[in-house]
Amino acid sequence: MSIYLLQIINGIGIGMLYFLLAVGLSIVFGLLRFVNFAHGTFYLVGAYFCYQLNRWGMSFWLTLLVVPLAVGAIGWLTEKLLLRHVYAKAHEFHILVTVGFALVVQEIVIIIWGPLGDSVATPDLLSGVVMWGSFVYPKYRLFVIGFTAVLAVAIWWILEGTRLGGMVRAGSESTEMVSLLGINVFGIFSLVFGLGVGLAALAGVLAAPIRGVSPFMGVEALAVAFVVVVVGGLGSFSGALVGGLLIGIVQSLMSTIWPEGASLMIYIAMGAVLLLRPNGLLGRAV
Amino acid sequence: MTKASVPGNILLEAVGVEKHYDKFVALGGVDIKVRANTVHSVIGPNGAGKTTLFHMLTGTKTVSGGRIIFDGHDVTREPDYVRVRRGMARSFQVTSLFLTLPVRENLRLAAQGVAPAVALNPWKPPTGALACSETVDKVLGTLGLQAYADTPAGNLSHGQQRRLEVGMALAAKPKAIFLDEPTSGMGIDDLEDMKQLIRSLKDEQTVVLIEHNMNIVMDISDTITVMQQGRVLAEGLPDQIRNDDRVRKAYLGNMITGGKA
Amino acid sequence: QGNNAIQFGCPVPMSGAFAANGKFADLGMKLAIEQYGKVLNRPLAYTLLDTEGKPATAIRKVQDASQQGARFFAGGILSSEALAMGKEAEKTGGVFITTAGADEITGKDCNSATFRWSVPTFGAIEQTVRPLIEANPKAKRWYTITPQYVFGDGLLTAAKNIFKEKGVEHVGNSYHSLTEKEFSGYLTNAVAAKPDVLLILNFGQQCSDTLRQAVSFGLNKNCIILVAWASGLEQFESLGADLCDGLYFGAQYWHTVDSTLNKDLVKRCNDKLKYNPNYSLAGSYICTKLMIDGIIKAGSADPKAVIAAMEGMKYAGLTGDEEIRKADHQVLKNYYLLKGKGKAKMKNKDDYADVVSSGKSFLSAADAGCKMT
Amino acid sequence: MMFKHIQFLVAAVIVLAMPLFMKSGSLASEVLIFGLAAMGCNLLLGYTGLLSFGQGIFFGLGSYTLGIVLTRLPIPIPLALASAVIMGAAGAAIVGWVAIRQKGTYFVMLTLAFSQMFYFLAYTATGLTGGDNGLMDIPRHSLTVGGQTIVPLATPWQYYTFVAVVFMVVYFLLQRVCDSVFGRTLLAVRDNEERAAAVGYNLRLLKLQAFVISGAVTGLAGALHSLMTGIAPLSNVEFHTSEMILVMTVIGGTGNLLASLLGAAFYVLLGDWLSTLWPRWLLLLGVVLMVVSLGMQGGLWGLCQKLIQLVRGGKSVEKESTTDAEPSRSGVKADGGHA
Amino acid sequence: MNGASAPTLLEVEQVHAHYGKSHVLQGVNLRVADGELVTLLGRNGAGKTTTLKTIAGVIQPTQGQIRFGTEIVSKLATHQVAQRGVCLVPEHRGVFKLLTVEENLMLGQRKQSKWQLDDVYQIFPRLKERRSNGGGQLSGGEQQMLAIGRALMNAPRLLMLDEPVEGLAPVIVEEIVAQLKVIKAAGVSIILVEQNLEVCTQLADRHYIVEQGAIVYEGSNADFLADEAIKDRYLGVGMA
Ligand SMILES: Nc1ncnc2c1ncn2[C@@H]1O[C@H](COP(=O)(O)OP(=O)(O)OP(=O)(O)O)[C@@H](O)[C@H]1O
Ligand SMILES: Nc1ncnc2c1ncn2[C@@H]1O[C@H](COP(=O)(O)OP(=O)(O)OP(=O)(O)O)[C@@H](O)[C@H]1O
Ligand SMILES: CC(C)C[C@H](N)C(=O)O
Ligand SMILES: [Mg+2]
Ligand SMILES: [Mg+2]
Repeated sequence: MSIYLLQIINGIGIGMLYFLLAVGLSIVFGLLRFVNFAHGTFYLVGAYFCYQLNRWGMSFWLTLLVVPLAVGAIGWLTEKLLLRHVYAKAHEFHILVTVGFALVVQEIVIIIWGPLGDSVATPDLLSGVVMWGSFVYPKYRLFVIGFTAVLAVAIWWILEGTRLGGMVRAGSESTEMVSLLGINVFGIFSLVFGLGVGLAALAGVLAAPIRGVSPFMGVEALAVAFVVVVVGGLGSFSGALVGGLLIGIVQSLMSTIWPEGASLMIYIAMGAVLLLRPNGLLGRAV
Repeated sequence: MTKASVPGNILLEAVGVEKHYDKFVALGGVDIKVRANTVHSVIGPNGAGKTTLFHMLTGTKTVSGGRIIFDGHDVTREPDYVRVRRGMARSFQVTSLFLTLPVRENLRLAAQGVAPAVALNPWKPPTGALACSETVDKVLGTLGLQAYADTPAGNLSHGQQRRLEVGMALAAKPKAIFLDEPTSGMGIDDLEDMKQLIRSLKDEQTVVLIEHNMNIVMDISDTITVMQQGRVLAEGLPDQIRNDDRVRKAYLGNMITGGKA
Repeated sequence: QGNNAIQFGCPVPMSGAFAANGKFADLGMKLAIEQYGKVLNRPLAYTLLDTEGKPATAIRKVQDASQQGARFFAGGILSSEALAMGKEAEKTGGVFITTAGADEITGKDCNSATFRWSVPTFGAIEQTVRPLIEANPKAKRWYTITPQYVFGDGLLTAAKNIFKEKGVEHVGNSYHSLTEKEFSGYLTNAVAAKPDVLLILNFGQQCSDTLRQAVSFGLNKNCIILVAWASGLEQFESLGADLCDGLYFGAQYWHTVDSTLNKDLVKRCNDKLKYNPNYSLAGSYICTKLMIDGIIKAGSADPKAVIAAMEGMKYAGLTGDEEIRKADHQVLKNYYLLKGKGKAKMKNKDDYADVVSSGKSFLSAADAGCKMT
Repeated sequence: MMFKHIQFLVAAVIVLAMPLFMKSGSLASEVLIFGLAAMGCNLLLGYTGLLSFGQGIFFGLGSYTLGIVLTRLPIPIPLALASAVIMGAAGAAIVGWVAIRQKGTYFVMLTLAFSQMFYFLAYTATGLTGGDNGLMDIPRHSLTVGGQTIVPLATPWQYYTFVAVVFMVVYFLLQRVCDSVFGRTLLAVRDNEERAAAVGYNLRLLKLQAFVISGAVTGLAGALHSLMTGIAPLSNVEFHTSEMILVMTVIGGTGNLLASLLGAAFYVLLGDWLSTLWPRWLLLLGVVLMVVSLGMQGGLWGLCQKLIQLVRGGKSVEKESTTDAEPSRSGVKADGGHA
Repeated sequence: MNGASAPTLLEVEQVHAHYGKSHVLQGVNLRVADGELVTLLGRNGAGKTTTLKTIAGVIQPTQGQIRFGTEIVSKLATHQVAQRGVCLVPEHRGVFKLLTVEENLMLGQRKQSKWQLDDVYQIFPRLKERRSNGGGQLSGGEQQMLAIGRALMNAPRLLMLDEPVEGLAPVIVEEIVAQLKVIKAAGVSIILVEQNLEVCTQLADRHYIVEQGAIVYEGSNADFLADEAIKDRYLGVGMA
């Protein structure tokens, strides 16, 4: 099998993880019109929770469920207690408060778990690799692809299939008008924010066995998530998916074609997309 | 109103102007001739395409087809800020102001817009000639907003904002001034003033007016164009329009609500 | 500590990706300073300077510190900041000693004020790649993964030379940026190249990420993996024993090294901190110690004199006998090749690896390209 | 306008006072240098409503230019600075020209993409930038005329004096720009682009010019910084630099230049001080950021205004409403934020 | 029908409100009975909109209290007030640009409302044609229709309309007037802010006139029509 084919498959593997990471940001970002520079932080927290619970002997499968819920709850609270109070202010304040929050959490993580990273064991069921001819690929990464695919469908339903989506989009235009219709906007914002960061946490859990945990994984994740969201289109679910896959594949292919420029290429791609399709590949005008 | 009989030369001409939003046809080929120093009203049911037509004429949005000639130039492809230099100015149906800036500054900026080159001057402060004081004060007067000259526009009441909206167009001292429902949201007491104001404009300017207020339209218009479904339904003098059955059916109804409507 | 104290500075990244190294470096200097307490009956004092891993910040803090009288600096984990601070030290007439990797530090960018304790890339490769090739004559195909900066390039060049000399085939190399976190792409390349040995030339967190992902790709099963410059104990901790089982690591320092000074350090460390010293801690400790010894030997805290005293100094170091080469201020010391072992075989919690071999190899100052002025 | 003069005096006082209170000339210089950078950012954010994450690009361009010029050519420092200014402006012209096609969040992201792009460019173009090591050995010769040293730059405090002069000059110029027709028109663009275009302004040109000026100032700041440290490191083009400059600007308060100096001073000094207190100082910094964004409308400057109001019954505040981003902005604007 | 006899639905007592420092409402008193339609007249800037916003809970009164039915609502959050059936159609219409016409309507939808999607489409066929348009792409008039339609679906007990026929074509105005009559007949109380006197006098039971943030006149429709002086003084319709 040609190396490029391998890289494309691998790219899909990476991309699905990016998608999961970014989709939460995209929802919060596009619908609440809120620039959440703390998104990566919840990915970080998710990973560390998973790590800690594993050490306490909880099975990986359980953490897959527990951690997103826990972190989602934290996000829900954060929104209620913190972020809510800057919505009315201009974007720059959104950035300031979330950057601050991200710093605080990151340092707390360092205080609790130390500045050194650590590994998280792959669940035995998924350790090892599959081989077809020359093609070698970790079982676990295949699982991630499948799992996120299923998840994607679920998320899509929540966003498009339920009334929630509409409410939040409306709320992002004018909270006043929405509440004039008797809807508790802020309740919804908290909810959606919780959902968004819960997904980030889930991405963290899934990534932990691949990359281990480190206090700075949040920052790195954020950068990627932004690229994906922007390439795909703000607030667009399918955009996050396409964007994630695109970036994943570009990155993977580049590591064969021109390793030195792999990272550079990602941002060139992003710039190009934004110039050709101003609202991202699948974004609606905001 | 006697002016109406004196046919001024054509200042603005639109030929077969079309506007498509995706599949939806907002304008399906509109022809309109506006004579200099007249008040030319555009009326029609909601959604007929009046505002869209304005967008086309003033360059706020680009046409999908047709040609627009203003003051002897083909301006079809020119962006709005260029057309302003040719002497077009407009007010928006949905109020659009510099909300954090004081009323005076709003008007100054509008006045300055005709010579936008100076706006790039990073050295001279907007004092002396650049303050455009006399224009601004004149407009403030006509609008009766002197009291609010230093209030941020965002803190005005709706009606006050509507008036400023018109002022923004006046401040540019244009050849042709496009007013999109200038009286919407205005108090009854202001209506008469606004009516006089618009009428007085045509001595120096040409007014293109979208208005739902029939007693204004019928009183001050020299020509009325009635639109429906993105096309011109009828055009003529106020009396002709008032008595045109199609127009009655499509738009006027039996005017039980008289006055403002 | 009054103003007559001898001021030391510990410019290391306390925040950012190398915070771990900084944290231990700080403790290392602390140990040394406390151990001596007073010299030339002047108290010793030191300030921790957070470089945030950024050269510019590093320099500014060094400038601040020197304006407050600090002259002796030991730190600089990353090549970039180390190089920069070395130059600043020379400008402001101080002394700077580091454990960073870039060859330039004691190579073409060497200067009178800068010393380096760690073995440069040449030695690191000589003491890891060469013995491994000799031990596995059948392993003919090597694949390398290299971070794109002087440190990585240094290692790569050195490795290539040995490949050529030994006639082993370099079946491919993947460069990656210093911000890279996702190595599966490069590993896919590696897998496709069917190497007998995977040589990993990056450092710290990135190195750990590469290893984790390499293992998940099953590379540890069907080929030998060698990390040329591991960050020592802390890296094993962050990888976990099982992952390291059977992998090879090059190391500047290992806490089981059998030397009097090291035994002494291990004891102090365990007394004070209840754990074994790691590379960052030991490095910072010895660097500080060298300067203090220099001060004592010179009988003065005047940087010029101290430098003179340190030049050519021979002493019993952490890795056995060590020497500060006058020509380029490079410390001549051992480098170690370790082999990881599984949890099962560990005798105690830090017994992650066995020392396979060790030795000194250095280019001559001239070949290293150092022209001291 | 009286109020403006007072601000200028305040700035002068700060500049003169720092040597008295601070031990390190380098730290003091850094305050002013980032003060400049923040002002450049403020011109975009506070006056034009452009939230740019690309300031690091211009800062970096400045440092690299100065570095390359001084390490390769025997030209006097003022010339080197000038070239840095030009490069900063040029870079801004390019970035701006592309970025201003976008609005709102997409604009932000585009600048962000650019800053990453430049980072990797600089990182890959080792020959020019020295890659990860950065450019080293940048000389800082005192200014001489015919062998006669007129402006010594050897010691940190001597260098501070130089920076201080440059700072005050640039501050004066920028203030002039902000009060100019141009500056006032920018405010209009910030408020309502549709209307600004409708009354006849070419938004592209206005925004581009704002970008160029901002880039020039930021480039200068970058150059001064490299001159201070003697290196042009990769970290200067990092995304983090952009973020830092932006944060300083916002903390200080948008729509007022003096605010940016306050913001920079606050951020730099606070950071420096905290980092000596506790290795985990970033935590404290984070808390401060949150408090500022929650507590202070319009950042530190907003705070000062409140105080001024208390002192002299809000007299000055009326004037400020022209330049101050805040009053009833969020309250009335239909798009964006949450009414 | 004369509201005076019917039980009181809304009672506004001595309400004051501020925008920052400017004291806009200076003690407004008014009451609306079940099924009654009262208008709020007054010059630009008199405080009509502010009054409505204060009742809806968008602006917290700085003094005084507002009773709706049996409870005090002046301290409640906007959405809580709305849930009790107080429904404001703001003068800027508050159409959501990011949502389609239908999404806009469905957002207001409540099961217990007498008006459901189809009913609204019946009232405003134009909306049905543009159902999948973005709200931002509607003409001014269409936006107004949408806003009113949405309010109806929101199960109003008290409907507050801020200049509802502003910018509407005469035919539509008539249509809306007719609809308001129906709505009123359905037992919904209405507060109407409107500059168009004909419309007001056709619909209203009683009129209030606001001047500088206080009620300066209250009278039944009949009295009001009779009293030219009042109109002159406060509304300046004399010359019209
Ligand atoms: N951006 C757009 N996309 C799609 N359709 C649009 C857009 N803008 C306007 N329309 C449609 O074009 C038609 C004409 O709109 P326009 O605003 O010109 O009506 P109008 O004559 O001004 O009505 P009114 O008197 O109510 O203001 C309307 O049906 C409207 O829905
Ligand atoms: N957001 C605001 N901030 C400060 N003052 C305001 C604000 N909105 C309105 N005002 C002031 O409050 C007063 C009343 O405003 P309001 O909108 O209630 O008047 P109105 O009666 O609705 O006028 P209109 O008929 O023009 O809508 C006006 O003088 C206006 O200037
Ligand atoms: C500590 C060193 C061995 C590695 C480090 N990354 C450097 O740049 O030098
Ligand atoms: Mg219209
Ligand atoms: Mg009103």
